[in-house]
Amino acid sequence: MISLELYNYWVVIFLMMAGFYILITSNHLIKKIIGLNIFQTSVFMLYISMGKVAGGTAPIAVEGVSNYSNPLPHVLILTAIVVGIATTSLALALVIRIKEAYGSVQEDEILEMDQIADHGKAEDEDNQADSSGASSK
Amino acid sequence: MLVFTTIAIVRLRNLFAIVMLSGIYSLLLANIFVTLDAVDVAFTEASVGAGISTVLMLATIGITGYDIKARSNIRRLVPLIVVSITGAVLVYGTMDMPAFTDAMAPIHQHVAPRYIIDSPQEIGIPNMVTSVLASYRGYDTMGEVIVVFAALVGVLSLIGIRETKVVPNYLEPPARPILQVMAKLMIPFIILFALYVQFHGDFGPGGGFQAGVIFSVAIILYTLTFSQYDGMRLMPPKILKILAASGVLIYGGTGIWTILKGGTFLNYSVLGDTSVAGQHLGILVIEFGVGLTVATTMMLLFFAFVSRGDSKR
Amino acid sequence: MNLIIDGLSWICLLIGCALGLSGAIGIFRFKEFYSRLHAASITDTLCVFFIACGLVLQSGFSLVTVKLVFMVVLLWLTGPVASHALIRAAYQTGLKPRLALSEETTSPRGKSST
Amino acid sequence: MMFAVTTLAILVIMGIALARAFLGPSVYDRILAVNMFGTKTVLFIAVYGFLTERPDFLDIALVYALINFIGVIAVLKFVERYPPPAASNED
Repeated sequence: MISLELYNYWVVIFLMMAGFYILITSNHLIKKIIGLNIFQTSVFMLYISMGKVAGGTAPIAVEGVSNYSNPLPHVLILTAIVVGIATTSLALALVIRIKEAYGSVQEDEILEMDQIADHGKAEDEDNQADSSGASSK
Repeated sequence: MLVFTTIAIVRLRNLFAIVMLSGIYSLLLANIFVTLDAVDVAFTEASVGAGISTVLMLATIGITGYDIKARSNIRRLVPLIVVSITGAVLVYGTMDMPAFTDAMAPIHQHVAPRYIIDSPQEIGIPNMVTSVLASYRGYDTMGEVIVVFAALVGVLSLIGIRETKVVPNYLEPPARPILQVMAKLMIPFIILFALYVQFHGDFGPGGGFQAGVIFSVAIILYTLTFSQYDGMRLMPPKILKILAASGVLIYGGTGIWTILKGGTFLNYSVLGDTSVAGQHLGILVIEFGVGLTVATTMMLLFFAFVSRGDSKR
Repeated sequence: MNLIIDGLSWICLLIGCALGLSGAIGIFRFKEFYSRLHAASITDTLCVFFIACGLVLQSGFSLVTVKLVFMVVLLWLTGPVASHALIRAAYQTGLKPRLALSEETTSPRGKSST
Repeated sequence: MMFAVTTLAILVIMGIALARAFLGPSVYDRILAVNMFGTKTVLFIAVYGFLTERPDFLDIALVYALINFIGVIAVLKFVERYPPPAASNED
């Protein structure tokens, strides 16, 4: 029933879950982004490992070889990697702005500040003015 | 190979925000891609994962600081349970999947044989990845290029580029003479190599995405070893912004060109005398557009992050 | 003829592997950063050279050979420079080598070498 | 056969370097391990190309040789500019 032929999926699932776990538990926003990256790469690996054919070689035509791996997943992942770095940089830019607005990149501290800003408006007037002033800069 | 990565990830959970390990992780990943025959993907992962993303991560960490305060450890167990259950369900789901390297898997049945068997004749270039990327799935690639461009616009509108007015004193002896001499030696070769990858992508692994990243890496090396002022004088961000947009325009313009020639959008067969020549020309132009956009985007991202870090200190 | 080439490339590859392994053991076992760097950077260059030699002997004369030669040249240029930059950064940010000599003799030495 | 042996040896070396990257007490140990790892990756790809009898893929190895250098330089620059607290002085 359980065959070892499926191990590539298990590795992918393990990576995916590790990334997911980092994403949930970690407190630091940059670490969350790294977790997201790991999640992303697990998807890359899923595609690439599905494209592999036993006995095939890289999909660049040469004389006398007829068994190639599937080029389609390669194309999808190739573009996905470049898009992935672009989106990662967007996330990092957001982190920088958060750091400038809140002075922190710890998730719980940011949530705390939000709480104060939302519920304690009367007594924390200056605090909110601070953060909104910083974010509109 | 796969086991190495999993170990790396298990340990990565324990070590906090160590970008070094994510660099190693991406090197490993690229190794795995090579062993799984995905040379083009390994190429991209090599240049993007180990080079650019490490640099950007470090720039951000430099701005936000290294310190990590651990959250109070009450909520460790629940996520672990959630993750384990999700993983178990996914593992159960794989029981019906085709076995690894099975040539009869559904993924290899529908369009893939057409790409493999027909593309060397139809497009006339041996690298199937390039032909699929630029010709058969040209719409997808155009979308990806636009996404990259949109991300660039997002980053620029979020943090922007602050041009430095600090002119380095050229009369002083340089701080790192050996590195600067090395960089002077290396940069021409890197740029030459980027051009080789750009225009040799039809025959070997390579193409616009990889070449763009490699080209921008040369400029990043220059900026790192000399100064930010020098880097920005060499590649002024204003011009880079225009070039990034024009890369996308080249791509879209090729589509319009094919329409004007009487074909459909991004059908290059009408561009040349024969359909193979047309495809060849179209792919070259498209790859050039992609390379231009990617290279300028990566440079602008780098400048944006680095100048942000400098202006704060 | 073929046998000789095979044998030579076997020898080259094995020497390369042995050097690489010794470097790896060095980087793992040594107690201090500078000795680790010493172990790693010195073995790396020769290891690259021998393995590339073994591969060149196998590939014959073709484009692959040229690429291999390029690879060796690049690694030889970049490897020592990277090690140099690494040592420099480590030294300047305050990671001092632990020498077997006494404190009095180490500190002027450290100053004179910068 | 000989390529298989070499590949295996390189894999072992990579594993040891990885261990140093995990353990490495200071930042520089990790950078050193990454550098070594990169060099060995270059060799691995070169040898693997011969192992699978498609040695045309040395381009990737070349890219690694370049990128690895630049990565190390970038890391060092950032470490110099923003020295990590309390990570540099223990060995």
